Amino acid sequence: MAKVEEKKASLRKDELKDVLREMLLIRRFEEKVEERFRAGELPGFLHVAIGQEACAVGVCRALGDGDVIASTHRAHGHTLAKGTHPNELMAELYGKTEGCSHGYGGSMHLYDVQHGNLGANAVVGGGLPQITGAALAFQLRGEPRVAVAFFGDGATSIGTFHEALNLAQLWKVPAVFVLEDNKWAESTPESQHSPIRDLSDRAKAFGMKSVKVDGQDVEAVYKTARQALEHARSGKGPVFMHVDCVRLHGHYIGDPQVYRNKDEARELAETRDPITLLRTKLEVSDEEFEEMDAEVTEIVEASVEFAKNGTDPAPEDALKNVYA
Amino acid sequence: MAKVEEKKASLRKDELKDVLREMLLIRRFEEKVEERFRAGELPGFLHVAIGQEACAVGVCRALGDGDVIASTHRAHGHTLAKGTHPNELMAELYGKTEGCSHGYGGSMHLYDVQHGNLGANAVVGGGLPQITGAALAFQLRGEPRVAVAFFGDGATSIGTFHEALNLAQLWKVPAVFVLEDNKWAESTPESQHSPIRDLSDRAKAFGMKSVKVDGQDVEAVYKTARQALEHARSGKGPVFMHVDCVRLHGHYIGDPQVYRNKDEARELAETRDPITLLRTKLEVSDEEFEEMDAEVTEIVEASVEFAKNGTDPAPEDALKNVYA
Amino acid sequence: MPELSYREAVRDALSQAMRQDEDVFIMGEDIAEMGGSMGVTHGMLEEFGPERVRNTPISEMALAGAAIGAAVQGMRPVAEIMYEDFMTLAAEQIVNQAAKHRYMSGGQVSVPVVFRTQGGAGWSPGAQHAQQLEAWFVHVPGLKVVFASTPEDVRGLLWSSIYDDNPVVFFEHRTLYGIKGNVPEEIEPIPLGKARVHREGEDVTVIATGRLVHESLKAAEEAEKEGISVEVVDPRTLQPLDEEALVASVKKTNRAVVAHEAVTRMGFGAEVASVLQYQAFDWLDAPIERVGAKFTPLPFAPAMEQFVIPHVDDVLQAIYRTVNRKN
Amino acid sequence: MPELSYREAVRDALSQAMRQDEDVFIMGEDIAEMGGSMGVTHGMLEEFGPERVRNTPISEMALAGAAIGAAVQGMRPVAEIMYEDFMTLAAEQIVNQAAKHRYMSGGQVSVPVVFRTQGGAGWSPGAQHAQQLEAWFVHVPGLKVVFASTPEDVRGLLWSSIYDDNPVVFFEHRTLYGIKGNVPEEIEPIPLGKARVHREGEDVTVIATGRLVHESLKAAEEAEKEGISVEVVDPRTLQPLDEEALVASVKKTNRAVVAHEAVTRMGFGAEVASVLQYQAFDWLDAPIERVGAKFTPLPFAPAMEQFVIPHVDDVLQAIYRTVNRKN
Ligand SMILES: Cc1ncc(C[n+]2csc(CCOP(=O)(O)OP(=O)(O)O)c2C)c(N)n1
Ligand SMILES: Cc1ncc(C[n+]2csc(CCOP(=O)(O)OP(=O)(O)O)c2C)c(N)n1
Ligand SMILES: [Mg+2]
Ligand SMILES: [Mg+2]
Repeated sequence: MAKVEEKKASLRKDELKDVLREMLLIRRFEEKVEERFRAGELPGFLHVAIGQEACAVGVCRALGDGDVIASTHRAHGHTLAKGTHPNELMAELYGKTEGCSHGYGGSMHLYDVQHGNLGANAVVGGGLPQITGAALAFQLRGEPRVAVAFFGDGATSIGTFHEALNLAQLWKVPAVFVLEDNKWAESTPESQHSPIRDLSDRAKAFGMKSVKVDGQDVEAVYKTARQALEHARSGKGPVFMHVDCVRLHGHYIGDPQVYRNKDEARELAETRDPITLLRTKLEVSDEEFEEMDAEVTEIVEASVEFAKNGTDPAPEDALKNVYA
Repeated sequence: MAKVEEKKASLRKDELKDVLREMLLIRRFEEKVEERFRAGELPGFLHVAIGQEACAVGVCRALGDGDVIASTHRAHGHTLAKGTHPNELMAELYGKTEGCSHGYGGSMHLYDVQHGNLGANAVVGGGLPQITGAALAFQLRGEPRVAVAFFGDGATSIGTFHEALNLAQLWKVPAVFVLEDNKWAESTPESQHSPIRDLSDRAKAFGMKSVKVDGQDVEAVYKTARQALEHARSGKGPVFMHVDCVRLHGHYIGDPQVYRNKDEARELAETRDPITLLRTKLEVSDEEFEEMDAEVTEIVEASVEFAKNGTDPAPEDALKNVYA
Repeated sequence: MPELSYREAVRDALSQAMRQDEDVFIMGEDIAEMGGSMGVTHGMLEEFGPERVRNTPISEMALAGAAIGAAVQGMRPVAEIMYEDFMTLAAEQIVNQAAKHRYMSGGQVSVPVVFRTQGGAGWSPGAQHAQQLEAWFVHVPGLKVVFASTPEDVRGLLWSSIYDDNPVVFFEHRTLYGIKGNVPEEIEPIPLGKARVHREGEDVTVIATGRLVHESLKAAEEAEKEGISVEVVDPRTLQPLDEEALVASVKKTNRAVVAHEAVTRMGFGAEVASVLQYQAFDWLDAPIERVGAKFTPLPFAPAMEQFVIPHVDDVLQAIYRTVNRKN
Repeated sequence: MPELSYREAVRDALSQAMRQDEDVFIMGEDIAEMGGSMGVTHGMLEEFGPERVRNTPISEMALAGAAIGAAVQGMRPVAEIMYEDFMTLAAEQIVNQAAKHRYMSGGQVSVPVVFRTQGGAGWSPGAQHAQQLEAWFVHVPGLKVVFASTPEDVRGLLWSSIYDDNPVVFFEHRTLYGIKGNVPEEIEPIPLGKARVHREGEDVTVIATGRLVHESLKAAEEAEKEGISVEVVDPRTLQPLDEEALVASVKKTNRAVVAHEAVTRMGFGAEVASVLQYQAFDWLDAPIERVGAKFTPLPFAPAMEQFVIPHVDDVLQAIYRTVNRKN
């Protein structure tokens, strides 16, 4: 197997600051998306990942250059963390040709193949078998690459999940399956959609190696992801990575969350915000944080400008790209 | 919950003789089916369950009157054990109106709703969610009935299996899922279709109670089934019943089994035949056995007579029964 | 006559059936507290409780299958598949199981289940949240297929579907939930298999389903201004199909346009056109026009999306083409 | 010219592609030691090994999806779905994923995957092992759909499908595996989207697919005896459809019969009839006849089964009806 530069086991303080900055960028980006959606500027159906930034950033930081991901309906964070420029992401949300899917995809169908993002998926579980297949291709070609699927707790009930993980383990392909367990599937709490209280047990049906991590602790996510990737890359088979995380906002933008105790979300925001947690850990001063915030906010504002100045596809462009 | 007559925990010797007789009837029936298929008399696609009689008989003996089953492509044994007369089964295999599906179904679609057989299924895993649904109906109506699904080791890879069992456990419906683990899915040995060596682990993904039993020991199957049914019936939730069994013949009639070591099947026939095992245990004399054999053989022969003398459906009967 | 929205009309049919009949219950993803992704079942949890308004896990196959299993036991479940696109996940159970049990058993069982689903473009949901797949189910013997376009129809047809002893695939359209219309005080069951003539006319018959019924009615008004008299017919039930009504209308007008939102190729309009050209061959003065989505997945950007799906003007142009055709 | 059976022709295309190209591999249930349920891949395990002739678990969705994932990485997998009926299980991946990735990504990826499947009645497999579902996939933009009827065609079309950069759903017919025919020494790729005129004629065009091509050829011979000259055309590729060839033929003969084994209602013939009545309206001297299975699931008993599916005589009767029609 060819050599690949494995990421180091842990991050230096300056790197962690960069991680903080990246999470903050995602947060501000998502907040801006909410704002622009409410202002009626964004078409379609949008889901933000506010509260789950540490999972996206922790995992994607640990990826090697040739590694690929498949994302979900809640894809903005993964997409930014995997290297898509905010301009291109925002342009996509505005349906512009400069967007990362050139206006064909939208929020639930973000692609950036050059950066290893094989696509967000609006069908729950839809991307999982394809990650098994991408990993199979890497295995067959002897390439030291890993394919990574993100999916939610709700996705662990669907047959696609079972089949894809079973096949991956059977063939020992280099894949990592990242469960973002935010305890909700839309309005349905985990107790109403899963008979088990620890979703790590899902992996037992396949005998798949499983690891669990606090998804609000980005350092821990990074370290765990790194180990999982190493395991997969070294030919030992896929890994089920169970990331315990929180959804601070609604399922979709505009979700009144009638089904949810308001105190729960408030308390989570106070105690489990991954950005606050890292900021505290790194002892980032108010001043430094504000500077950082101003910097990312500017990037986000610029992305809105970029997107608004983007090109609307011609109506008849719709006829392109149906076939290769 | 209304009362139901639970079957007793174990069987008396005379009952066990009856069990032996029933297994032998199924065996002779299946052999006859093979013979008639080879003679070109039977249309369609047939799978016999030679070697697996103890599972069908052990489980079905333990069922209560209102309990229902869903079967698989390998359905003759279950169908006989659930109370369908050999005449009606054989007539179905001959495509006669006297058949248990009136000639509309065939070997892979045996129904006998009056006897609680909700249907064999030619789609692997296809019956499982419906058993969850039947059990849900029993639960909603407060009926003390249990719904039982048979399926093979190969079926544990399909998404339908995962979704159906997950849902059953989540809702704690009175269902028993009987895995007939004969270690083969057509030509594919378990090592090539499952990443785990003990399929009982499949149940862990749902936190479902699981029990394992030697499927060649009909007494053990009966006892285990009885406990599983009691558990389900009493509202404690579904049970995963893992029955370790052997397929002595090919996947389908006519299967040359090029993929299988001939010695394996021979050895299994010598050491693990459930009929021989019970006969030995009960110390049935040659004479008594031959008598029994003659008796069931006559029933089987009569079923062929019955079937051949049956009525062919009129071609235009095909237009009936499409809609209620 | 009370006025209800299409959404309320669906809810009313479900609620009234559940009030009168313990065997009726509903299940689907997020239908309880949230009232479904389209708010259709809003408030029903409070009235009927979680046993009969059952949230399910994300398991389209098992929820469809469980509904089938309960239906075979004599209950009348209504299972909601959140988007038509996810019917692809439930297809095995609906097509191989629900549609065939009665037949394969030689008539021993019936499967009184309804699969409600919805879809539709017009709000940039992207390619995986707006397909119109009704044609698939029309191709499957054993299923009935309904696609209602007004509050009155959706209520009366859903009622009949719940009480039909066969599996019914019941299509709703996302953009119709908000439209309002008068409905009879008491639910009047609308028999499956009866088309509805929305508007009588002499020069051309437009046969439309779902959202396109409304686009066609607008097109008819436009055409009227040019002196073209348009009859608009909604089959409402796609299977069984009221061939008699459609053929009668075309024999009167001698021209036909078939319109739906699904892609034209292999869409339901192909079946209708085939039936009409066969049964009304000598009456047709022009080829039957088909109006449907262009042959692409649904693009995200609004300008492209609107280009792909058919609107009033597409129907109107089709009307012009057919009436301008010399015979 | 060597003679191959249809089965051998499929195997030959797969084997030759695998010999020349490391990126091609096959996967499916029981395709290795057993050579597939129809013996198509017999012997390939020995030549290519278990990495490239991959037995899969019973996981139609994941095997289809894994093939898609490998295809996006530039490989050219050929995934076998054992029976068409099980396409219902793989439908989500084929319809929502394979068909749409290129589009949704704005052209960033291509998905060069082939889904081979087979089905067909005539041997009493019952209702869940013989459906003909090609129409479903014709309705899905982004997919190509092939249905070959002869050894030569199946080999040349499979070759082109493997090397096409789009997802192709490739239908074979169970009862055709044994038929033999001459094939060119070297594989000649047959372009997707080109119909084949099997037999020229003047009085009526029969457009047929799969098994019905052979039934139609026999019917044509019968008709010839009565002095009716029949042209038989096999579209071979259902999507893209060679409309030009079909229309040209009908403009010549002025009469058309469309024949397939799938149920008539909403079958592929509906699309063909719709295209023909539209493009050849002024040339048609009679309504277009559709021949297909009757509207029932497939019954088991041979007498009923044979009654449901179409045969030579059904085509012949359709030919008679159309030529006897006064225009
Ligand atoms: C197959 C399928 N069923 C239903 C939906 C509708 N839906 C979209 S997101 C979602 C909940 C997903 O929950 P989870 O997997 O936990 O992800 P989260 O939203 O929490 O990130 C549902 C039901 C869908 N997109 N796909
Ligand atoms: C969904 C589906 N895929 C494939 C098949 C073809 N098939 C019929 S039986 C079988 C093997 C089943 O194995 P198992 O579940 O272990 O049952 P067994 O035959 O051993 O009794 C297969 C692959 C099928 N019937 N259904
Ligand atoms: Mg979640
Ligand atoms: Mg087995």
